[in-house]
Amino acid sequence: MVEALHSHLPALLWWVPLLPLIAGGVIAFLPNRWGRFASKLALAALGVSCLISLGALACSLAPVGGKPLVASAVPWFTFGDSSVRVGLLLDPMSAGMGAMVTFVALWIFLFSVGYMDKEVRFGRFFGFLSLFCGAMLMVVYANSLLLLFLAWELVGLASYLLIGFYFEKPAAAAAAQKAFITTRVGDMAFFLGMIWLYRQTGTLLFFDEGRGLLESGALASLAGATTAGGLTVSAAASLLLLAGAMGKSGQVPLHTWLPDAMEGPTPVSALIHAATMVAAGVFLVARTHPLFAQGGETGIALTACAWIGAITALYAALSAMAQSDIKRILAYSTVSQLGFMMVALGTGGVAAAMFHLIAHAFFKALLFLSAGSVIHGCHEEQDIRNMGGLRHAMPKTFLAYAIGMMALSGFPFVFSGFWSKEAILHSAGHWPGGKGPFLLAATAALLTAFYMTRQALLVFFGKPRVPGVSHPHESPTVMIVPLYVLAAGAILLSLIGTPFWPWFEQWLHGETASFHAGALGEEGAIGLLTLSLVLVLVGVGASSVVYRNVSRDSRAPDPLSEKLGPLWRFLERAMGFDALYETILIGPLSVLADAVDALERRVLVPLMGFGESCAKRCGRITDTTDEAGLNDGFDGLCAGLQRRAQSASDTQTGRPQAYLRSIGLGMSVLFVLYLWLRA
Amino acid sequence: MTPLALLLTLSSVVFVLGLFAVLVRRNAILILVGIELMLNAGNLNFIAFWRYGPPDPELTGPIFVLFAIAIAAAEAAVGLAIILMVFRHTRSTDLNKLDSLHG
Amino acid sequence: MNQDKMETPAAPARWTWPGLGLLQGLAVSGKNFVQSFYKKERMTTVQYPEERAPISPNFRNFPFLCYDGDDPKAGLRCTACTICEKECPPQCIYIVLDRDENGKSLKRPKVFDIDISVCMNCGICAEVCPFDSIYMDGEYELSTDDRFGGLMLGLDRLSKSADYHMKLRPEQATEVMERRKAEEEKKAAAAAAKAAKAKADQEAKEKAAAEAGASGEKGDEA
Amino acid sequence: MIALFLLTILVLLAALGAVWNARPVHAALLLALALALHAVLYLMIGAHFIGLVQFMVYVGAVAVLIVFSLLITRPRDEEEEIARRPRTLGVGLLCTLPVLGVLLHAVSRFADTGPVATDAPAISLERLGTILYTTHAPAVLAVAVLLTAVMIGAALFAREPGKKSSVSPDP
Amino acid sequence: MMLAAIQTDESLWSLEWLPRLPQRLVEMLLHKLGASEWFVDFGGLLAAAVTVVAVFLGAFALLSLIERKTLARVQNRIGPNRAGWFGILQPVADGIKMLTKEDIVPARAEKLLHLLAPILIGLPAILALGVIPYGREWTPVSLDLGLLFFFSIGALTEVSVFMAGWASGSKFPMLGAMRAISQMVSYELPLLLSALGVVMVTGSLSLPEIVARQEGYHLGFLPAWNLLTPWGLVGGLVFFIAALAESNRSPFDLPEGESEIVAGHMTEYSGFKYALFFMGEYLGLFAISGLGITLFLGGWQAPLPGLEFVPSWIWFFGKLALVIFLFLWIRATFPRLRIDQLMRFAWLCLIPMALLTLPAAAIWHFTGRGFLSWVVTVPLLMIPWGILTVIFNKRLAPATRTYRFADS
Repeated sequence: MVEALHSHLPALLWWVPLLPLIAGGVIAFLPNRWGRFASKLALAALGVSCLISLGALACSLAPVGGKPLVASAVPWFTFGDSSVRVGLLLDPMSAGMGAMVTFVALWIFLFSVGYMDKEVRFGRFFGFLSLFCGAMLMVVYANSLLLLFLAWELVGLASYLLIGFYFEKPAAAAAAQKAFITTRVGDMAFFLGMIWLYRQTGTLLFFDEGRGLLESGALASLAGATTAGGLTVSAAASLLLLAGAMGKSGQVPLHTWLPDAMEGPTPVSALIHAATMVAAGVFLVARTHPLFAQGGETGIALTACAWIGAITALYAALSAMAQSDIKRILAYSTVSQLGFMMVALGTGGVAAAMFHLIAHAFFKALLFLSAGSVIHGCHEEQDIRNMGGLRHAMPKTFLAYAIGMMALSGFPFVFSGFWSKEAILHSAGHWPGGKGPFLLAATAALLTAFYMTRQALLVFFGKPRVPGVSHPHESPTVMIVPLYVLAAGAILLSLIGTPFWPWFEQWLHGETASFHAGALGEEGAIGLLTLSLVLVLVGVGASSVVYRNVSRDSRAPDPLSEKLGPLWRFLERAMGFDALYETILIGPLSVLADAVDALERRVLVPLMGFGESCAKRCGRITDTTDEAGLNDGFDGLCAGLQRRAQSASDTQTGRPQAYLRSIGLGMSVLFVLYLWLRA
Repeated sequence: MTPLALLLTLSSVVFVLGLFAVLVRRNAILILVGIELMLNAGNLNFIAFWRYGPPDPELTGPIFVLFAIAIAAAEAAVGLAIILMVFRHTRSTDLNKLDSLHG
Repeated sequence: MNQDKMETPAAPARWTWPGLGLLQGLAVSGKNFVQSFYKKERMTTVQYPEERAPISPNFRNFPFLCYDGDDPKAGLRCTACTICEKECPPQCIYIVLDRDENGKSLKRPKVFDIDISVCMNCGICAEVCPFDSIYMDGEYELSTDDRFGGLMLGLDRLSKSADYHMKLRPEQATEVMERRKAEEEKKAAAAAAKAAKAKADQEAKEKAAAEAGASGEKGDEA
Repeated sequence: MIALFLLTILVLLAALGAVWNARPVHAALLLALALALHAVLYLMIGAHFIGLVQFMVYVGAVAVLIVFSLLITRPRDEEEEIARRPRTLGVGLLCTLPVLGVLLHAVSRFADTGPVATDAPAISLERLGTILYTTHAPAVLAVAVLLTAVMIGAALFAREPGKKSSVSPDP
Repeated sequence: MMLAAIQTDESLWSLEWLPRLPQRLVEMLLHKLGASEWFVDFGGLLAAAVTVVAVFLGAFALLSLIERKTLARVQNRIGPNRAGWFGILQPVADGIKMLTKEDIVPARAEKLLHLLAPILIGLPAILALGVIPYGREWTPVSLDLGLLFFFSIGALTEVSVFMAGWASGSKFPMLGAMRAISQMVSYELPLLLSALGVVMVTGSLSLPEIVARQEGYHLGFLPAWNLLTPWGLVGGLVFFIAALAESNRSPFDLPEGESEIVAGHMTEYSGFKYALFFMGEYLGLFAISGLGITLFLGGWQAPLPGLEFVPSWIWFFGKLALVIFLFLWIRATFPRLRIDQLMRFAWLCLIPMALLTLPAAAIWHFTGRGFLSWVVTVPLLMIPWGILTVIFNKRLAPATRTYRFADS
């Protein structure tokens, strides 16, 4: 079956991104009444593309030695003699990523069918979702940077639409705008990088029988050329690409939109802000890693990437500790996990980063969905301080949440989170460019464990604090089944990522999977394992100590805040980045706008007035001269002409024969003339 | 007097007679008669040249005459239809009465 | 007036094979054409001058006068009683009584003309004639080229023998004949009776005379 | 050659009659005669196909058409036509004679040159057909379209305004 | 001398030479008299013409009798049997009557045209008869544009009908002429179109060629006449109906509808001119049915394979008799058509069907004329015909009568 699929894979691959896009398009035309049908259509489209991507994954399992399985290129449009070609790329990385995206999205679709069933704009929601999945899959399978950028923008649009789904709420609308604009800043950098690459290498295709961007020829030319600042073009371009990735994946300077994006419905946050979209930035960097690596292990691009990742991880972990909204905690945790992936990419662990990305997708989606079903159960209550003791009321959700929490915080051995985080720390540790990122990543790992246990304790343990959250009810099965599937995914993924059988890493590099028992023998491996173990335990212990009597009144301040005091409020406001941007960006801009408005009102309008008056005055002058001088003279002339014309028109008697006779007469005169001249 | 010259003179005289009819006749239908004569004169020329003139294997003369006959028939049909419509409107086919298009 | 019935939609034309009606029509005329050659009863034409179609008994044309025996003038039944002349609606009969030299009616017409251009063969004269003399004739070949006298039939043309009548209308003629015979016999009988009676009277008278004679004779003998 | 000369005389007479005859129907019939004689001329010259087509189209259709329209309009003005004859003749001649002059001049100048083909190059039907439908195919199609348009146009012109010529006999 | 006159290649008994005999005799005679070459030809042609005219005048006389006889027979009468044995001399009697009748010319008539019209009626019929191939060896004048000649001459009848109508001066002939011409014009189209089918298949306009092309037999006994092909059947039907209308006979004899406008355009004629009109009509009938036979019934081809020994002109005249009998039969059965029915029938039914035969013939020809072509062309013709008749039935079906007072 695999060989059969293998033969017409390139054509079939196109259907994977296109099907959801088409479904999205069709749903856009369907009236709201047809919501149920829209959801079934979206599910069906995604199911088929999921099947195809799983098939593609099966095909790419056989090791092909690093060369991409499918690298098609189709002429999209031609201008002048050169034509732009786009295409799809299938190699272990994109196959894995594609399968993950479609699989997770499929279950999240199922979950949102239950979650959103009361929603009046049910069909619209699924339209946007399938639009998003189509775009995301295009990003994953793109073989050309241009196609990737196009899908990148589409993903940004989809996220704007989905965040602002409850557009009647001003907060949601503002959050959607904020998300769109901040990602736009990143995309501008991405765009510049792309244009620079195109100018330098003349092509945007990654793999194009040797001429592609990521192939040795182009890379060499990029590395060779240097720009004004002594920076190689490849480094500069990759920095720009990195900025694009930072915008989309919510790294430190451009991360503010991600927590606010929680305004969108929970499945949106689960799909977009946990599993797929935010991972797009990481995927971009992973895809163009050869470009980043041109500057060597400690090249400017990779170091920047590592440091930014580390800083983001720590920052997000700290601010996650002080959040009280169940979804904002998860948002900040996503930012910090993305930081981890950036660290992995920076320190050369592309395989580790990808593995952590896929694992993170599963358990973060699981956490979000369980948070969703908690909110659903507590009748839209989101503040964890009002919840408590939900593990009796919602046992199934609690179990799923627990698995997700343990995977995220890195409970040992059973959960994929532990192995992926350990691999990242491993690669960070061995990074020749210094220990900084390793230390920051380690503390972030510790803090992750801390705030996840805090959240678990406050939400599920102790007694229900607020009588308002009356008898929470368990979610319907259509929402529970996805949870358990994702939980199973979170656990089973650990099998392919352990150092003993690093199948994923070897698959990524195209080597045949081999089982090497001596992994523990490597120097420092044991130390690393114990370190990460210790980190997790310390985190959990500290958190349980701080929040031991969880049943206190919701209005009482957070125990930690008593200890940290002003620092706590600082963390709660996410280190004031919003206020910072408010002052340095929005302030001056609005001032500038007011200035321009004032200029226009006070200076230009009077100027126009003056012009109008002098036009009127010269109009009066010409009128008088014309009236007196020209008209009478002209009328006389016309009268004379008309009389002569009247006599001429009398000859037109209207009788056709008269005309013919005059022709005959003319003919005779001509003939006489002809004879006279010729003689 | 070669047959060609004879035929050409005949066709020119018939043409002129047709023209005379068109110029002189007041009844619109008889003007059509004049026009038919002029057309036939033209056809006669073609056939005369085809027969007595330089040989032309492509038979352009007769073909042109065929087309001329077809179109003359069409022209006569439409002309008469128009004349009848005008007649129904003005109860007369006298051409000089239809001079409303004067200057 | 049945207003509602008027609006009933026209019966949908039953779909028949196109052109079938034409063929059926041809078939009918074809059958006629073919059968006319062998089916006797179809060919009813009578070749007139050579063959004549028998006229039906109660066909009546212009009247004729009937006479017994073989002498038209003597045996004429008509007694010129002019009843038919009076009854004839278009008055087309003209009778002149035949009188002997001293004006005594001879009870037979001298002139009996019927203007057949006027006569409408109504048959009233035959009905009213008490003497079974005038009957409607069956002869129709009366065309003549003489416009004036030709259409005035005189006695010579009108009178026809009784056996012609018998041949013309057998049952009417026979009925008339029997009636006349009966009258004849009755008259004869009456005559006979009268004669007998006369004879008897005569014999009685003779006897009386004889007696007288005898008496006389007796007387004279005696 | 003599037959040709004879025929030209006849054609001229018929044409003159068609042009000059006072009674319109006679003029039309004389036109039919003139066109028939033209057809005979073509036949004599050897263009059989053209002659027969000319005969069929002109005598069969156009002449009948003209005569028909004369019937419908029934022009009455013979007398007046005769009355204005002298003046019209003058004007008509004045305008047409120069044209005749030019034509005859051209004929005379041309007559003497050019090879004179003796035997009639016969038009074989297949040859005519093939030429007609290969080199002149577009022209043939154009004429076909023209003729249909004319037929429909003439039918529309002739229709009484307003009265819909209903196909089914309204009960 | 007789044998020399016959000198045909076939055997003496085939009697093929009979129709050509007079022409051969005259040519021999003239040759003997030493006349110039073209005079001999001219004499020969004249003789041929005379034979044609003689044959068809005889046929005309015979036909006038047979027509009245058959009409009578259909009406179960005997028909004229007075003049001569079984009415054989009836035509002579008619002829004498026509001749002796006084030839009245109405006062307001155009003398010349009034005289010219009957002549012009007879002329095209006789000319047309000259072109039709009667026997294997005998086509009086074989033109390679025979069919075109036939139809262009046919166009002359319309002018002469008009002349007859208009020259008589009075109203009825005028109306009759108008009706006759409109009928003839609108029925000339289907006539031409149906003939076109045959021309297209045989590929030439010459009538002997058309007849020659109908040689041979299918499946042993079916003669390869055009009538026995799908398009030929429909074309033949249309041709036959159009021929009926062209010669103003039977259902289409509106122009001289006795009941309405006396004798149409022939009202003002009497005596010999009237006879000429009749002769013209009947000769026209012969000509058009002769053409029909050559086009569709295989001219002088024998119907069955074994019958070639019979002289070919016998077949021609046999078929002619058959077709004429069909004309008479139709005249005896069908009522006269109204002018609008007549027109509508021509334009809405005949012309579409005639036009349809052209593609059908083309398809029939290009699919090899075998069984396949039958299968393809038959539906192509039958379906539109079905639709047309359905439309006709539905639209023209007489609405059931609704009474105002009596309940229906």
